[in-house]
Parts: sequence; structure tokens; C-alpha cells
Amino acid sequence: MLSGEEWAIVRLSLLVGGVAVAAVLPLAFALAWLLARRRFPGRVLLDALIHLPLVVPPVVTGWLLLLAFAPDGPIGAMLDRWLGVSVLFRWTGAAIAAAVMALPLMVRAIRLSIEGVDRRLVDAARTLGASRMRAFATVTLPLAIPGVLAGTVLGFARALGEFGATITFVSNVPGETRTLPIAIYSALQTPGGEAAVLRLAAISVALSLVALVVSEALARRMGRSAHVL
Amino acid sequence: MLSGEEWAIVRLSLLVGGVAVAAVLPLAFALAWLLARRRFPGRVLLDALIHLPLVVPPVVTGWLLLLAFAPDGPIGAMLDRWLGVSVLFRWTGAAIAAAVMALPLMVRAIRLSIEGVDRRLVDAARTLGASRMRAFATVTLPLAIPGVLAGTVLGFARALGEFGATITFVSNVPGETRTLPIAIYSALQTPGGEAAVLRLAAISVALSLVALVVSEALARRMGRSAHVL
Amino acid sequence: AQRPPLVLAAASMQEALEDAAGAYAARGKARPVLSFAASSALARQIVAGAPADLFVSADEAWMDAVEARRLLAPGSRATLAGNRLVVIAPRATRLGALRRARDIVAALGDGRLAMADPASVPAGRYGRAALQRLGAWPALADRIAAAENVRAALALVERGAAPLGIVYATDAQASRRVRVVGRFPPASHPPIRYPVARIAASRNPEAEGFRCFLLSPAGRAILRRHGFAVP
Amino acid sequence: MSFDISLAKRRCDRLIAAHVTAGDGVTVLFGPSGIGKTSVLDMVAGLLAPDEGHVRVHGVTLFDSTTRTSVPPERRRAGYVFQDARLFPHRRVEANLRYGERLAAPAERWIDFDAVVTLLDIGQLLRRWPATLSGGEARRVAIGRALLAAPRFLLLDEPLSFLDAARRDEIARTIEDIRDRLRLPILMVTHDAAEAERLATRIVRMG
Amino acid sequence: MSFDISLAKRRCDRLIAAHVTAGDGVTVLFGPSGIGKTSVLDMVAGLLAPDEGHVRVHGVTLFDSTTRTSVPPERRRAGYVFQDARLFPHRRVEANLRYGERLAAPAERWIDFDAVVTLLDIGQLLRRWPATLSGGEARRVAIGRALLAAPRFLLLDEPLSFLDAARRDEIARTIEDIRDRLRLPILMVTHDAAEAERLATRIVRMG
Ligand SMILES: Nc1ncnc2c1ncn2[C@@H]1O[C@H](COP(=O)(O)OP(=O)(O)OP(=O)(O)O)[C@@H](O)[C@H]1O
Ligand SMILES: Nc1ncnc2c1ncn2[C@@H]1O[C@H](COP(=O)(O)OP(=O)(O)OP(=O)(O)O)[C@@H](O)[C@H]1O
Ligand SMILES: [Mg+2]
Ligand SMILES: [Mg+2]
Repeated sequence: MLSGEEWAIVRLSLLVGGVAVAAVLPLAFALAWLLARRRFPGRVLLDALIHLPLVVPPVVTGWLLLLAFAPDGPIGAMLDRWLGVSVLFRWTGAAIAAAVMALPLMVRAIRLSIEGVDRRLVDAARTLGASRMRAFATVTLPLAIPGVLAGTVLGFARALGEFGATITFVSNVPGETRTLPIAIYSALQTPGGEAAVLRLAAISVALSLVALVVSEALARRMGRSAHVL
Repeated sequence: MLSGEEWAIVRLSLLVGGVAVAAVLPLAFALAWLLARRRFPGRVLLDALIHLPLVVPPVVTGWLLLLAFAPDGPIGAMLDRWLGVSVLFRWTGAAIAAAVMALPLMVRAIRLSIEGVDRRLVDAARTLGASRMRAFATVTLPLAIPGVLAGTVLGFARALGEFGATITFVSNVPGETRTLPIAIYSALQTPGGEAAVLRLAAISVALSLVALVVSEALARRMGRSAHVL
Repeated sequence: AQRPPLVLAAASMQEALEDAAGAYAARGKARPVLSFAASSALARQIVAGAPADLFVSADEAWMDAVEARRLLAPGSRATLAGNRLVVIAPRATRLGALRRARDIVAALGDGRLAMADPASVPAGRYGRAALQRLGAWPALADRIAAAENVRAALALVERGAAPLGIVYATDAQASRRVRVVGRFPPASHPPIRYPVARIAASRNPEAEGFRCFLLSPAGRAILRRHGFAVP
Repeated sequence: MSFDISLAKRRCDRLIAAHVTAGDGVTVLFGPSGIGKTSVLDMVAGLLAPDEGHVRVHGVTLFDSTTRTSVPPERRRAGYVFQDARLFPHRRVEANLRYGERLAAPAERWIDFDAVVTLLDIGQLLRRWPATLSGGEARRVAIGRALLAAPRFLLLDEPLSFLDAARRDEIARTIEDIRDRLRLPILMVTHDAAEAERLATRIVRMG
Repeated sequence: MSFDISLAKRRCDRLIAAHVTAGDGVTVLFGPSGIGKTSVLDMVAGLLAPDEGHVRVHGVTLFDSTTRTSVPPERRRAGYVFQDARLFPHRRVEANLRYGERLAAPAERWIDFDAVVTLLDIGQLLRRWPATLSGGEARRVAIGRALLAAPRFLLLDEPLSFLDAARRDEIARTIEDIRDRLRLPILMVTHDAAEAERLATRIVRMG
């Protein structure tokens, strides 16, 4: 079915997409909660900042990431000094690019769900002895699960499809940063590469179909968002 | 402040993004409603199809659009025969690309909101004499407004940032398809174009900031999603 | 009034062709409309039947692909310009001039060599051919950072993400952040040529005018000024 | 015959069955919590599909499982006061009240807006959003909304809960009035024996 | 002194004021719809910030505007039965009941799970989702949830609404028991004169 090289690309794509989404999910949730429930100065600015990777072309995002993570860039220098690592040309860099691109989609979806959570249920939890944090974890969070799932699906799909920022940031290194879209792009650059493009695109679509089916199943099991009297 | 050429690019970007989002919104809503409220065979497949432009790299989406809208492509031939128009190299084509890329984001956000609408309110509307359609228009739709707004913002931001599909589909024609991201790409291709890149990117960000502020204001006015006793 | 001709051109020709279009307009002609993108995208648009007038490709392969479908006006294909491949390093590098290809391997240290994707992008394919011919490819094959295009490869070197890169001489000349540390002998790779041709379906009379202008001494002077080699 | 109801419906672990044949007046459904009173009203209103049986009101068949008839809820013209208030959260109180009124043919209306507002003493709430209402206030608005939709019969699910004695009395008097003067069939759930005593023309016990 | 409450709060167009000083037993808040009874309970529970005044229960200051004290709701240990049921829709009935129980120190609990289930007759509902409960069933679960959280005082907002006479009586007996045996201070809202009569140690009229 799949060639060895294709398998390697699929594995890498899943690794990059999975790690990106898993790593950025807590941040996305925190940001969504801030935007949904708190009023503070600079709120709209934060919101705009989060939307940035959506508005600015991916290539620019990739370029800005490169500036930040380059050996003499602000984050790159820190990583080098403290951890002695570099994400350039590494799958970790690809995951960072994917995470940045997925973030706005995840934040919006989660925020939408949090805004829909009835605060009176949180009140009820508080009178029953739950601290603010505990009420959040046991009421707000589970009731926002539909948004978390939707955000995760969107983010994962976006991460699977991420191309422009990734190739600009960490280029196209087989086994490290050559994810499905980048392999597709390579094929697309070659005259007569259409067959390979369609094949690889079909693999992407199959992956996302699996992700969707899983998320729908999860949603059905967890998504008891029915209303109380 | 802005040069004449920059103004033209901004106007074009707003036109393309605005038309794309406005035109695709009803479709997005219909699809979101179908996915949220109906169970039918092929539902997950439809869902996957909608997510496609997210998963597949934009360049591939652009290429597929090109195939579909080419003079002898399935849609292009129809457009030509019935309306005598072609969208190739035209801003309408750029709007189509932007709409396709924005669609999945819009559908997800709207769907999330529709799933959160309490059906018992729809029941109440029905007993008060509202037909299924009317109850939908007067209860489900307004209560899903937060999702519609979130979807519109996401979709508009995505449309403003759309690059890969657009340039592959309708190229980079000044005044027709050279939107902000494509102008940014052009600047990136020019030696020493970094200043222009940053300037154009700043314009994009400013536009999206305005869009966000407007949407937040709208949300505050319309988003009475408080719960009834 | 007649619409000006639409020229689809490789992104790496952007500055030179903008200048040429300006010069052409200064002669009282309508300024051609220029659309820059990757040659692959432009070629596909032409193949799909999009209404363009001229095509300037970054390599022969994509022009061949269009020609194979009989979409070029017969006899209109010509070589517009040529280019050279160079090795660059960040401006502040302490490297001396590289004389042999194997010097690249040594100079790279544990860094990567930035170049356009050697599997697909024209500049990358030329670079690979040269490295193969000079015997350095086996040592470098898995040390490549394959970028989306030459400009992206250039950016990797400018930012110090890669210690060395292979780009066109035109790109190297335009960047103040890098220095040329080596040049590939022209014989080490297939000739780098930017072909131009008129699209068969073009009905725009000005298209041929602009094509001729580009190939005229005045047009070639502009290209030369931007660092291109002209026949 | 104002109500001719015979229904059966399985819900979770419970079998709900109801048989009501009633002439004019108020029919009170009486029975312990969870026996299926609300379910019966929902089935009469067309919001819940019975497994089998029939619903006829005023001689009009609204549902019949043998002929597979089921009139959609909006054409049943039930004035349903739900056990929960179910106000539309995105409309102010006035817009909630007007929702059904606007959909009813003017000739069919039998009470006007001002009369409802006065009766229920909700004049000072008209500009409010439902989320800011107290329990009793929301209940009164819900009653008003149902009355203004020009219904041909009433389904009242504990309509007087959350209300103080004075208001209960006021609204009970209105129900008597609707019963006696307008002769609208009324199907009502209550747990209050005194209320049942006062309003019921007949009492149907469930369970 | 079990309750020492003096509160003022502006809500929309209404000024809510309440003064309660009560010894042991059940204090019934009585007053017309919309006068502010629920608001007072919310302020005692810590869910609504009073504009000024103080709340002391059992001699412990839970709120005082002069000293800017405000104990967070989770440490006030109120057993609050809301006017609406407010069950957690994502937890089954059993998990709803256990929510507060799990958070209470075992030593503080004064009623156990099985006793609550028997008392409220909700044994067959334990595996259900709240969305499938009838009005009275939801109410009973809400009462059980509040009792199981080992509260040190009770706030009951029309706890017996939606319940049939037999169950009302049962629960009223439990309230009497809590009042007399456990001597928990109880602040309760009801519109039912008979209920007030039966349970109230004293009645505080609002409005
Ligand atoms: N969230 C809110 N915002 C503004 N006003 C509110 C809000 N909630 C309640 N009110 C108003 O405050 C007043 C007191 O409400 P409260 O719910 O305390 O009344 P109540 O005495 O419990 O009435 P009922 O017996 O009808 O439940 C009412 O006029 C009500 O409309
Ligand atoms: N959506 C539902 N899904 C499954 N079972 C339900 C649903 N709604 C109600 N039930 C069950 O059906 C039975 C009847 O419920 P119903 O609401 O009709 O009772 P009721 O007589 O109105 O009770 P109450 O006086 O407590 O309101 C109850 O056992 C209830 O748990
Ligand atoms: Mg009921
Ligand atoms: Mg109240």
C-alpha cells in the first residue's frame, strides 16, 4: 500500500501534528478562558495577537519564527544557552510552526464553548465546596469539551496541512521536517508530479478522516451538553 | 500614510475577503446546521470534505480549483456557457479561493454554537405558532449568533491571510488578485524587501485588529446568550 | 482600448522585469501586467487554459512542459537570460574562498547547507547537479536544508540558521547580509536559462512587442544590470 | 368533547399512559412526581411523539397512531405554559410576550397585550432581559406569552408555582374566567390540592 | 444567634433590603414575587456581593462591608437548594449527588448517601442523566446534593415546589428533623402558607 518512505512521512506528520496540538492545547485553553471570562486592558490586543498567524501569510509567520529561533534570535539564543538545543531543521521546529498556526483556531473554538457554559452551574459547584479552580476543572472544563474537541480537530487538521510557515522556518529535511504537505509541495514542483501529489493528498485526507471519526466518537461519548431544568 | 498602490491593495483585500465571507456565510450556516442537527448517511464524509481545505496544503487546493474552474474544467465550462464569465486571474477567483479556505473554520464555529442552542426553546417557539423555518430563523439563528460572529471573524482573518491557494489558482495580477499576502510574497521575493514585508504585514494586522474590534462590539450588542430560568 | 498584455513570470525575475516593463512603458506603450509566482504554479495556470500572453520560466523544464502541450506560439520561445550558481555564507563569516566542492563539506561543520529544494525547485536541481558532478553530493545529500525557493534559502543563511547556502548570483548580489565564498564552474551543471515564450492562445498584439523588447539590446541591458547573464 | 386523549409512551424505564375524556372546563392531571404528567402535555402539544394512541381536542384530531396523523405543533394552537419558563433569552420581556401574538391571526386573539400586562403585573419588566427576572417574574411572563398566542386550548404545567398567594389568586381567577366565559378547554397539572379543588371541573389521576 | 443578616443591594430598578436576626430553627422568608428573596439567599451563600451590610451565621462573619470581609462561597458551607435545580448536566444523578459529598470532610457529614437516596426516593434515578429527569425528580436530586455536602446551614429556595403532597410531607418531616435534632440554622423561601406554618420557627416578611 504505502511505500517505506511514505510511511515515514505519515509517521512524521502524525508526530508533528500530534505533539503540536497536545503541547499547545493547555495554552489555547488558558487563552480562551481569559478571553471568555476576564475583562482586562489589552484584551482585544491579545485577541488580535492570537489571530495573527491567521491573517499574516504563513510564509511571513515562518520568517518571523526564523528570526526568533535563529541562533542569534531572542528565543534561539536562550534555547541554546540554557538547554543547548536548537529547533532549526528539526521536527521540533516543525511542531512549533504547526502549533503557532493551529493556535488561533483552537482558541476560538474553545472560547466559544466556555462562553456558553452557564455560570450558575459554577455557582452551584462553589456552594457545594468547590474552590474556584476545582469548579473550573469539574464544571467549566467538562462543559466546554465540545469546544475543546472542535478546537483540537481544527487545530490538528490545520497542523496536518501546515506548509508555508514550516518550510520557511525549518525547510524540507527528510525525516525531520518533511511532513506530508511539504512532500506534496515537492511533488507539485516537478513537471509530471501530479500523480504523486494526488497520492500524498489522498493520504492526508485519509488521516484527517480518521481524526474526524475519532473526534465524533469522542464527542458522542463525552458531549453530554444537554440542559438542566 | 499609505501609498496609492498600498491603498489599492488594501481595498482589493477587503473586497476579496468581504465578498468571500459574505458569500460563503449562508452555505457555512446551512452546512453547520446539517452537521449539528441532522443524522444522515455520509455525515462524517461531508464533515471531512469540509475540512479538506484545512488538511490539504493550500497549493493543492489552489491547483484543484484551477482544474475545476479552467475553461474546460467542470465548473469553468458551465460558467462560460451560462454566464460567459471566467474567474481566472480575476478578483472573483481570489474570492472563491478565500471562501473555500475560510469555509471549514466558519462551519466549525457556527456548528458549535448551534449545538449549544437549547432545543426546548425551539419547542416553545413551535407551540407559539412558529413553523419549523420560522423557529429556526427567530430562535436557533439568533442564539447561534456568537458562533456566526466567531466564524465570520475567523473566516475573514483567514481570507485576509490566504496566499497559497490564491496564487496557485489565480496568480499574482496587480489590481485583480494581488491581495495583501500576495503583495507580501512579492516583497519577500525582492532583495531587500524586508521593510516592505513588515509594512504590509503591519497593514494586515491593523485590518484584522479593526475587524476584531468591530466583531467584539457586535458580539457585545447582540450576544445576549444568558440563560433562562 | 486594448488591455495590456499579461506576463506570467518566475518570481526570481521580479525586479528585472518590473524595470523592463517600466522602460517599455516609457516608450509610450501600455505597461504590461506582470504576475510573479513559482514557475510551477504559472505553468499549471497556462496548461489549465488561463488567458495569459507571455510566460517567463525559471527553467527549461516547465517551459518544456507547456510546450509539450502545444500551448506556445510556434517560434516564440527564446532564451531571455542566464544565471550562475554561487556559494554564500553570512557576511560576518570567517571562511575564506572555497575553491573545491569538498571545501563545502569541511566548511559546513555540523551545520546544514541551505539551498532550494534539490528534488524539485530549479535552483536546487542545478545545485545538486553541480555537487554531483564535482563529487561532493554523497557527503552532502543528508546535510541539505531544502527551502521552498532560492529566496528562502538565502534567508536561512542571512539569519545564520545555515552556515552556507547555494543560490543564484543575482540573489547573492542583492543581499547585504551574505558574502559569496565560492562559484560553481558553469560547466558543472546544465546551463541556467530563463526561457520566454508567447502563449499560443494569446490574442494580444502588444505581447509580441514586449517579448521583442525584452530580447532587444535595451531589454538585455536591464537584465544585465540586475546581475543576469545575457547571451 | 373538549379533550379526548388516549396515549401510551415508553420513556426510559417507565411506561406512561393516560386516558382523558373530558367535556368543557378544567381537567386537572394529578399524580406523583415522575409519573408522566409533563410528558402527556408534551404529547398533546405535539412536542413528543406518542408510541400509540390518539389526541383529539374540540373534535379535531391532532394525533392518531392508527391513521398516522400528526398535526405539527404550530398548528395545534396550544397555549402551553411549561414547567420551566423557557423564555427566549435573546428577546426582551416585551418581545417574548409579542412572539406568539404576532403569529396569531388578529381575529383569533381573545386577550390583548395591555390586559395581559395588567393582569400579570409585569408592566415594569417589559424592557428587561429574561436572565434578570426572578423565578416568579419569569413564570408570569411565560403565562402571558402563552395567553397572547391566541390559543384554542391551554396546557398548564404547574402554572402557579413560584408565585405568592395574592398573585396565585389573581391568576386562578383569570383561569376561571377563561374556563367560564371563553370556554377554552384547559388541561392543567398541579400538586396543590386547594388549587385543584378550586379550578378543576374534573381530576384525572395518573399512576 | 444562628442568622444575623443585614443587607442592602440595588438590582436594576429595585432596592433589596433584608434584616434577619434569628435564633435556632427555621426562618421563613416570605414576600411577593420579585421582592428579593432569592437575592438574599444568594448574598448569604456568597454568590452575590451586597452593596453593604453583614452576614453572620452561627456567630461566624461571612460578609461585612465595613471590614471588607467576604468568605468565598466554598468556605461558607451553605447547603443551598436553588430555585432552579442547577444539576450538572454532564454528570449522572449519582455523580451529582456525590459532588459535594466528596468535597466534605468525612467527620463533618451528618447524613449518608443511602439515607438521602431512600429519603428522596431517587434510587432508580442514579444512573440517569439530569436532562432526562422530570421537574420533581430534578428537584429531589438537587435537595439530596445539597444535604450530602455536609452543610452547616441550609438555604432552601422553594424546595418543595414541583413535588406531590406525599413527597412534600416526607421532605418537610426531614426538614423538621434537621431543625430539631441537628439544630442546623435554616433559611427558607416559600409561598405556601401551610408549609410556612408547619416549618417556620419565625417568619420574616419582605416588601
Ligand atoms: N441578574 C439580575 N440582574 C438584574 N436584576 C435582577 C437579576 N436577578 C434578579 N433581579 C431583580 O431583582 C429583584 C429580586 O429578584 P429575586 O430573584 O431576588 O426575587 P425573589 O424574591 O426571589 O422573587 P421570586 O419569588 O419571584 O423568585 C427582581 O426585581 C428581579 O427582577
Ligand atoms: N427526555 C427524557 N428522556 C427519558 N426519560 C425522560 C425524559 N423526560 C422525562 N423522562 C422520564 O419520564 C417520566 C415522566 O416524566 P415527566 O416529566 O412526564 O413527569 P411528571 O409527571 O411531569 O413529573 P413531575 O411532577 O416531577 O414534573 C419520568 O420518569 C422521567 O424521568
Ligand atoms: Mg412535570
Ligand atoms: Mg426567587
